[in-house]
Formats: sequence, C-alpha cells, structure tokens
Amino acid sequence: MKLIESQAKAIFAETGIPVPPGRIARTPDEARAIAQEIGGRVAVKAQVPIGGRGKAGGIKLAAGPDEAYEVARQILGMDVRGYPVERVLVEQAGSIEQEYYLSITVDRDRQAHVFILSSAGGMDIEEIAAQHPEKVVKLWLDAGLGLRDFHIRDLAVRAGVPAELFPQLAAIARRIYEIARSRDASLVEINPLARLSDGRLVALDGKMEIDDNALFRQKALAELKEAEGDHPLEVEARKRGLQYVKLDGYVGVIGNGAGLVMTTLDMIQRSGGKAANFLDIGGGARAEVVRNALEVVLSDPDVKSVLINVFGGITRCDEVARGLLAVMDSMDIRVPVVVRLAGTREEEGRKLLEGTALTPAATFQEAAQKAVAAAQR
Amino acid sequence: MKLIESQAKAIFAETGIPVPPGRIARTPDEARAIAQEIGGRVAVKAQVPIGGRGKAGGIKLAAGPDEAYEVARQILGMDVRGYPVERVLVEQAGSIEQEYYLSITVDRDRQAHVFILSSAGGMDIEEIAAQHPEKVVKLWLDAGLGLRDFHIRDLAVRAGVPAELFPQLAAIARRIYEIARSRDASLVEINPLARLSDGRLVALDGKMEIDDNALFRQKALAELKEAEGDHPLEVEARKRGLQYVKLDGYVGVIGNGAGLVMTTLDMIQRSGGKAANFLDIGGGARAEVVRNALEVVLSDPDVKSVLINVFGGITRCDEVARGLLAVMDSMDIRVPVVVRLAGTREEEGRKLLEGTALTPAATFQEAAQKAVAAAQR
Amino acid sequence: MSILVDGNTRLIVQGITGREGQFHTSQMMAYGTNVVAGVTPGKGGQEVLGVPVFDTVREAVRATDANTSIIFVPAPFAAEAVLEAAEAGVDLIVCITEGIPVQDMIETVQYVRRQGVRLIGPNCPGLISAGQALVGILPGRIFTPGPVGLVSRSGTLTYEVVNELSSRGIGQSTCVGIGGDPIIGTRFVDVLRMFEADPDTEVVVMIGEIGGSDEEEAAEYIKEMRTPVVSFISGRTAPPGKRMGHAGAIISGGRGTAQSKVEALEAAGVPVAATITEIADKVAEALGR
Amino acid sequence: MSILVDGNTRLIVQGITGREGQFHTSQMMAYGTNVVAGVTPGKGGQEVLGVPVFDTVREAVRATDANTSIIFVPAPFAAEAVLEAAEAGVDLIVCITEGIPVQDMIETVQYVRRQGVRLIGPNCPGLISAGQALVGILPGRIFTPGPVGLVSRSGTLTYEVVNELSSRGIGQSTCVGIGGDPIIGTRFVDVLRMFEADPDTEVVVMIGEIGGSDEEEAAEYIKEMRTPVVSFISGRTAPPGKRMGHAGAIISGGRGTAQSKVEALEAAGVPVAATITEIADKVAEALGR
Repeated sequence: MKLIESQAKAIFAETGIPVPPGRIARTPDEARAIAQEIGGRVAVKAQVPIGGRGKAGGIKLAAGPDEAYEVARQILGMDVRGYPVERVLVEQAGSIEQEYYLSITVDRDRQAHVFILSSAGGMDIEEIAAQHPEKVVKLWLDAGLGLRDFHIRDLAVRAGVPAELFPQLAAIARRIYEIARSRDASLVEINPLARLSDGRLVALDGKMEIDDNALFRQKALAELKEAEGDHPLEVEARKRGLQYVKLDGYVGVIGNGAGLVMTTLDMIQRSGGKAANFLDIGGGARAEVVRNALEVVLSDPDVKSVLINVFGGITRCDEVARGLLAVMDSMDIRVPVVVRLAGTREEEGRKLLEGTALTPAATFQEAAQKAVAAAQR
Repeated sequence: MKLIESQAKAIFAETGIPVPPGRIARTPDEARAIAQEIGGRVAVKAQVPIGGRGKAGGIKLAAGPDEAYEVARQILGMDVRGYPVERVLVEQAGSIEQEYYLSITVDRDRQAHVFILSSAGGMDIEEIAAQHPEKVVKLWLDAGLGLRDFHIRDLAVRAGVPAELFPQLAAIARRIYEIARSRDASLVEINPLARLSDGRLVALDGKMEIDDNALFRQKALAELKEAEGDHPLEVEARKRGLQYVKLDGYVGVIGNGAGLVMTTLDMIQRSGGKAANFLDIGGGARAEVVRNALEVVLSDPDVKSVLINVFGGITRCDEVARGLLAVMDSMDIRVPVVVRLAGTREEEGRKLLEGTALTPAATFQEAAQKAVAAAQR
Repeated sequence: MSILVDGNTRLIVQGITGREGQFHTSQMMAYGTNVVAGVTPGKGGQEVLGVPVFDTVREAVRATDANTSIIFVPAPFAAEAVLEAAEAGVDLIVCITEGIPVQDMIETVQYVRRQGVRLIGPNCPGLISAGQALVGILPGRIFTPGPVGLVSRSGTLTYEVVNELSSRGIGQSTCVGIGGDPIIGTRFVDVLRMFEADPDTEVVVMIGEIGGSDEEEAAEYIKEMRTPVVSFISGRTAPPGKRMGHAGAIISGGRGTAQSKVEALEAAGVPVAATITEIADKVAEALGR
Repeated sequence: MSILVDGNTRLIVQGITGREGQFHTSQMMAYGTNVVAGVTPGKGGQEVLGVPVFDTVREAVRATDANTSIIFVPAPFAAEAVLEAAEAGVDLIVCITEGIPVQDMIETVQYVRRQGVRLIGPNCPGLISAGQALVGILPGRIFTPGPVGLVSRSGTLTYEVVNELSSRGIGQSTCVGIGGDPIIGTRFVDVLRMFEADPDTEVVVMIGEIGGSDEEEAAEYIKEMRTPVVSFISGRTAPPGKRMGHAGAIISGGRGTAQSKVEALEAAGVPVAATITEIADKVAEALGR
C-alpha cells in the first residue's frame, strides 16, 4: 500500500524528521487560512496517490494567503493523471540551496534493505540512475548488524554530501531506517531532501510503501488502507479478500494462481482481446470465494465476457463449479462466461456445469479464444 | 562490577520481572516496620557482595514483625565471610513449590551470550552442573538474531519446565536478555526463580555483573560503583585509575602489563614470598602514574617490601624512574624498594636511580629474590 | 534420480495440527513421503495421522533424525518457524506459508544462508521428486518420473506445464516451486546448479514471471550449463506498475520486464516458449523426441 | 617467511590523527611497515607523517589498495571501526584499543567471522614479522628474524620472552599478541594453525594465562601439530575469583585455572616452562641448539 505525501510527512514528523510547517486544506478558504498562519511564501500541493504531480500542474507556489486561495482553487477539483484532487497540502516554501535524494527500500536480488543517496535529488531519480549511475550511491544492510553511523558516513562521502551535513543526515537516515523497521515500510523515500539557506536539511516531499503482508501488525496503517483504496472495484475486491487489479480491457478474468492468471491475460492478448482485470482466487478456493470473484468481475461495466480458467491442484474443480452455480442462482448474468476446468475433479466440475448457460472450453487456448470472440460479438 | 541482591532486584522490578514485595532495613526497628507492612511471613537477608550468605547465617525467615526485629538484630552487624552486614532486605516469603535457575552470561569460548536454565535451582548451580550436567541446559545466541520465543521454548522443554509456565518464563527470559543488552550486564542470574503455590514465577534472589568497560555509557550503574567498592585500597586505586587488587601477602608489586604482573606474583611465590597486591600500570605509563601506583602500594600497612618490575616496550624506563624519584621527594619510604627496569631506555632509567635508596636488580629472578629477602629481613 | 528430496527424506511437518498442515501431511504420506514427525508448540505428545507431535523442532530432530522440514505455520509466526528449523539442524526447509512480511524474510533468509541451510519458499508449493517424495502441496497425481527438471515461481502454471508434459509421455525428475515473494530462500540459479549436477535431469524447464531480475541472472548461468533449458515468462502483457497478486510481479523501470527477461534468455541461447503447449514442444525437441 | 603481515602488507591506520595513532604510525613506519593511509572521520584530505588521511575506510581502501587495518580509535567507537574496516574489504584488522565493552565485541566478532575477515585483538599489542613489518605497538627493536613463532595473550610478558630469546641469538618469525579480553577475534588455535602451515616457523612459543579455556582448546590441536610448541602460563599463584587487570584472568570453578591449563598442555606433550629463562631453554632445546 502506498502512502501519499501528507501521510508520509505525518509519520516523518512523528519520528523526528524535519518537514516544513503545513497542513491539509480541502477548500480555497482553508488554504488561505493556512497560508496566513504560516506566513510568507507557501507551496500548494495536490494530494493524489501518483507521481508526476508537478508536471501535471498539481504543485504551485503562492506568495501569500490570497495567492494561496487562488492556486488552491485551481488545483482542487483538477484531475491529476486520472485522480481527482480533493485535498491540497499548504506548506511553507523555504529557500532551497541544494536538493538531495534519500531512500531506503528492499532489494529483492540482494535480499536486503538498501539505502540510496544522491546529491542530484529533486528530479526523477530513476532517470539520474540510468544516465549518471555514479551520482546515485547505494548501501546494502546486513539485517543482523543494522544501520551504523559509518554506513551513513560512507554513503555521504561517496555521494559528495559536505561533511557539515553528516550529523543531520545521519539523524534522518537513522529515522527512515527506524520507520522501515517499525512500520514495515518497503519504501521510505525523501525526494527532495532539501538543504535550506539556513543550513537545515528538510524533507520537502515523501513517499512511503507499506508491506501489505505486514498490515496485520500495523493496525493504524491498515485503517488508512481501508479509507483510501484505488479503483472502487479494487476496494470492493479487497473487502472480499480477493487479489484483484482493474485493467483497461473488456474480458473479465478469474483464475487460480498469479502465474496462471498472468498467463491467461497474455493468452487473451494473443487471441486478439484485452483483459478487463486480473483476479486470482488463490489455492484451495472454496465455492464462496469463487462466487465473490464472479460477482466482482460481473459488476464491472467494462466487462463484455468472462473467462474462468482453473487448474485444480489443491483447488477442486467441483468446488469452483458449485461457486459458479451459486452466482447463477442469485444474479442475472448479463455476459457470456467461458469456463475451463482442468486437474483435480475436473470431470465432476464439468458435469455440474452441464446444461447451464456457461460456455465450456477444453483447453487454455480454446478458452481464451472463445472468451475474446464472445466479447467482440 | 557486581551488584548485590537488592540492587539487582531493583532493576528486575523496573524491567517487569516479578520480585517479592520488600525493602531495605538498616535497623531492627526498620525491619519490624517493613514486616508489619508486608504482613505474614518474611525473609530477612543480609546484603553483602558475596555468595554463601545462607550457610553463613545471613538469611533467616521470620513469622511476623517481632521475629523480623529479632533476626534482623542478629544479622545486622554480623560478619559474612569478611563483609560486615549493614543492611538487610526484608521481603515477603511466599510458599515455594519448585525452584528454577535462570541466567544469561557471556561465553568467551563461543564468543556469544548464553542462556542457562535448570529445574534444579536454589542450590549451587556449579555443583549441579558438575554432577548432573543434563539438568543444566544452555542455549547460545546469535547476536544478529537475538532472543526468539522458540529459543525459550527449546530451553524450557529441554529443562523439563512444564508447558503452562512457558508464557511467564518467556516474559522473564526476554527481560533478562533486555537487561544484559541495555545495561551491559555480563551476568544476570535469577536463582532461585521460584514457582509459588499460586502458580506465579518470582525472582527470589538475583545477581548481576556489569561490564566495567561499559560504565562510560551506564552512568547510573557507574555511580553505584563509586559508592560500593571492595577493599578501601582498591577503591582508592580505582579513583587514581589503576588496576589494583589487594592480596594477602607482604611484598608490594608494581609492573606494566597484566601478564607480566601475574608472572611477577608467581615469581615471588617461587622465591618463597607472598605478594601483597596486584598492580598494573599499563602500557606507556607516565611518571605521574608510577607515582600514584607507588603511593597506593606504600599506603598498605601489610607491605614489607616493594618490587617494581618494568619491561619497557611502549613504557619508557626513564619515565618510570622519574615517577619513582618524585615519590621519594614527597614521602618517606619506610620499606625496601627493589627496582628492575629492562627494555626501552633502561640505561637512562637506571642512571636516574643511581645513588638513591632504591635497590636495583638486573633480572626478573634477581628482583623477586631481593624483594622477598628484604621483606623477610 | 532427483534433487533435494527423495526416498531418504525424513520429513518434519511444522504446523501439523492445523487444517492445512494435516490435510497436506495426509497427501504427502499417501504419495510415499516419509513423514517422521510433526511440531506444534504446546501439542507435544499428541499424534496426527500416526505421526508423533513435538513441542519443538529440536526435540523432533533428536527423536526422529529428520533432515527436512515443511512449514504450514500462519504468516505471523512462519519466519520464526524457519529460524527454529534452521537452528535445530535440518538440511532443507520448505516454507509453504504465504503472506509473510518482507522484513521478516530479509532477516530469515540472511540468517538461514549464513547457517548453510537450504530454504525453499516462502509462498511456494514446495517440491516433488516424481515417484519418490512429495514435500509440498503439489498435486502428486499429475507427475510422472522422467528426465525433465522444472523450476518455477508460479504454482498453478507449473501444474499446467507438468500436466501437458505427462500427457505427452514426458516424465519429470524433480519439480521445484521457488515461490513468488520478493524475498525467497532459493532462486532460479541455485536450482539450475543442482539440476546441472543431476545426471538424470536431461532438460530443465524454467518458468519465470515479470519482476525482479532472477531470470536475467539465471540466463547468465545458463550460458555455462551443459543441460539444455527451456523457458517461459508469464506476465508479458501486464501493465507497468500494477501488482499482479505476487508481490514479485511489479515492474519498475526497465528492469524486471518480460521483455528484458526474454531478451536475456534468448541471448543465452534459451528457447522461450510463448504458450504452454509450446513449452512441451520445445522440451520434446530438446529430448530429441 | 612469516604469517599474517610482511612486506606485502599495505596498512591503514584508523585513528591516525590521535596521539597514540600518530606516535605508533611513526614507529611502524620507522620499522619499515608500508603505511598507505590513515582514517579519521571529518579529517579527510589532511596528511599525517606524509600519509593521506580519509574520512572512511572504504575511501582509503579504494585509493590505496590497502589490505590491512590497525585501530587506535577510543573504546566507545572502536567496535564500529572494526565493523567499518570489515565492510570496506580489508583482509586483516588489528584492534589495539582496550576497554571495549564485551557486548560490542560479541556482535563484532560474530559479524567479522561471518564476513571471513581476520581480526586480531582487541586490547592487544598487535603483531610483528621480524625484519619485515610491524603492525602494532610492540617494541620493534627487541625482535630479530629467526625460526620462532610466538603467540600470546599478554604484551609485556612477551617482550620479556623475546628479549631473552634475542639475547641468546634465537630469532623470531612472527609474534602475535592476541589480546587479553574475554571476547577476541583470533584465538590461540587460529594462530597455531598458521604457524603450523608456515615453513619458516620451526618452534612455537605459546604464552597463556589463567581464565577461559583457550589454552585447553589449543592443547587439543597441538596433539596434531608437527611443529613443536613450548608453553608458559602466567597467574599460577593468582587467588580464585580475583580480577587481575585482564578481564580474562578470572578463575571460575575448575575451568580456566593455571593447573587445568598446565595439565592439558602436558597431556598434549607440550613442555610448560616455569620461568622466562626456562622458556628460552626449552626453545633452544627444541631447535636442537
């Protein structure tokens, strides 16, 4: 789960990482009041869970309260790459001398936490990393040893951070490591980490990603997740405990196992179609799960046909069939549904579905082709 | 540095390890008042920095306030293996069903913290370990991994602790590990860890050793050290920053390097004498240190002669000689002092001492023999 | 022959008293796996399916001389279960549990590695040496003994491939599901090394997916291998930046895309199949059938 | 020849700008040791005795290709200095600092060991290969090249022995002070192994003391050695339970006493000298002089 800037900054402030004074406004009037309170120049920043806000016009400076009212009026309600802006962060705009990039994340290849520091912050770090890899320095941590002061010194020296900033940098680095550990954050990013003209290092922007697997022990963050959500269908699917991702095609997909479902998407594309979603019912799914899955997929107005592709290992095909039958009893199915069942109890499963409105398919390929054809009819 | 029972228990209580209710008394009247407060049966325990209190009559039970007064009167002022009893701990005496032994210490051979648990607590654990090693189970910790619940389960199962005690035992074990880490304790011992008739585990006695090298970051404990001290000469030497141990002979010894000083003690014994102390002035000692060392040794009334044995590596013999001359200027030296200087600047050192009352010696052996002879004269 | 598990496997089931643990224990025993002990803290002394249950892995190992452990413990306790098994002295740990926090696995994988213990998973279907031993939740029924080694990040997809191979009369030596999590104990290259050393594995099928650079790293090693490798990459049409169930399947920047993996593999001379039937075709070809 | 340090040693001095660091750097350079860099955080860019100073060990290693580091950093920061050197990729770390908390060293020694880096010390005088390189605070002047390897828990006592040997015309290969702390990076048995493998070390002198069971463990290994070993144990008359300066010199129970050590060594066929002159006598005997 991703946290947006204001959420990340709230955690920064709690942990002792310096952030500019500021607050959330939901109306231009609130923005004016906050700017008044802060005094001087402020930044007004759209709070949306996506990058590239600046380029999209979602971040503007204002010289004072009236200008803050004006730019907030422009930003609130605008659409940043598909996300409507409902809140802006109004905060003090200091005088920036230098912008650094600092983050901690998980390196799956090295199976370790990795710190990343660059003197070329503020811009797209991935671009810098690609074009000037020497400007982005990394340090991998031993989990048993953790983060030590010499690690930070090593990073800072290699990234060309002046020695007088070491103590501030060390304090901030220790805190983002603490956040990664105590909040199960798989990414804590400060970009830019700005050196202001008074010499202070301040986190001007922050991003955070929380490990979904750890939400069981991150109650406070888990509540944020409930409240936020991306596409309404994704929120609904999550409530039902399903692994669902909304895509921009028209063939609804349900399968068991992420690899199998991804391969099903690939096969739909090979067959000339486009998938409307990814939905993995997981291993050993019971009828109830299948019913939930089909209900979510069918509630997507983009869906013109549905492909159910199940290979029974632990999952029993007869259970899947029973789930499908339950949906057909309870709701009117408005689009063609193609079902391919293979593996454990496939015979029993197929028999249960005989004589229903569902379209059977014998193979993976046949299923994809039938589903695409049905959608395009 | 060793902590006595009441100090260890104060730390236990602070950390959340259950201890019996109780307080320190310095007079029989105080003991009576505390017993009154606690109610029921109490234990009155001499607070001295040495083991074997029980056998020496330093621990007694009392049925009520008056008996507490009486036993406190007996114990206060008595001498436990050379230590006068100035304080007693008066605490509730519960009904004990079973006594366990639990400790964490440092295993120098395995270079790790080791947990030790036994169902045969209460008695001398070293005796049990020698005679019934299977009754004392150990577990070494990886510093990077630390203590985990499965470690405690493993220990408990092997030591035959009943499963219903696991949660209490786990909580206590985690806390003594926490004490070892946060307080730089090289030993935290609970013996006995008693299971009372109501099923609770309670630390009835506690011992703790704090790593002297870590006192720079253990301010609160360092203050205890100042206050306690063993032999007055040891306290004095510590104040002067010297490594000094009082022994029961009559030849005062000063040398540089622990190994050299220990070998000097051995040599004195081979020569038929007995050393009055161990005193290491360390490497690269300046004249000031030498002066301090000689003053401490000479202030010991048991000392009949002094042997100064220095091999100059980093330590310069001329510096040592200058320190000796300074003492001779400032105080009257009442016993023969034998000096053997070898190594760096030995010539210069010897020359400085020529014509003084000090007895020169050319070799290690000669020095020991002369010092012993001088003491016995 | 086979790799990792066989008739000499003496298996402990951690979490044997749970619903999942018990069900799959029965499946593994039915397949012929030698399940010697179960472990559930607090349930020592019981029996499950005739298998003795112990409170700790150490006790189980001492009593039964077990050399392998499989873990069905719930996610919040699974990493500790792996650590316990590693300290108790088994050689191979298979962690089926899904949903273990990444942070727990970083610590666990680093520790297990330095103890020199092999961990498969987590969030994996385990492994099977066809006709010899099943240590996992794979449907034993579809496997047939033969010369093809399989290694995969994805469970169900692998069953599809095995089903296709078996239906064509092409058997398998060992099939290893390494798991789809970002932090896993054993990666493609580790299993490829073992297959390369196994005289009875004549062809290897590697089933990858988008995310990470495991496949790219494997491609480097395959250049040195004598045993031919056939590959498949799922998620070719997945849009960048979307999570596809496996936390592993996240595309970030240019790395970890299906394209980068396919290119690396093809550069290493590995045929990359576009469909499951094509995998079987290419395996048959490599076997000279 | 020699062990651990020689003409190929390229040395970093951590804490070079301190009084101790600077003094001993001058001594080591005077002895001919190739000191290539110094490290003091915040003092990068300076020079000490003509040696460039860096902010971090990693920078120093990169710039100078150093392979060894010696540490003169104050006790509260010394363990971190060892860790930094280990991560920066040197092969050998010599920690002179005394007074490092035991807890810091447990963590450090365990980490350094798993990184495969050799640590000597802490609280040790370092080591010297006579006539080749001095990496420590030993008085170089008293050493003469020859066939005797020395390993010791005690500094000054070793100088006595070396002085005696040199005065009799018996030279030394390498002399290693392993330090007197309870937790040290390199123990007797590690150094004995190296001497056993060194063709130019004909006799080894092992100078032990009461406390711990390092000597007992060494005795076990000596049984397998071809190179003869002469030993000495200090503290034979120390009373039980008293601390004698070295935290190591604590006697607890039956273990770690002088008697237990002498018995173990004699059982392994090692002559245990009673005095320093006797050490030299026994070495001369072993050399056939």
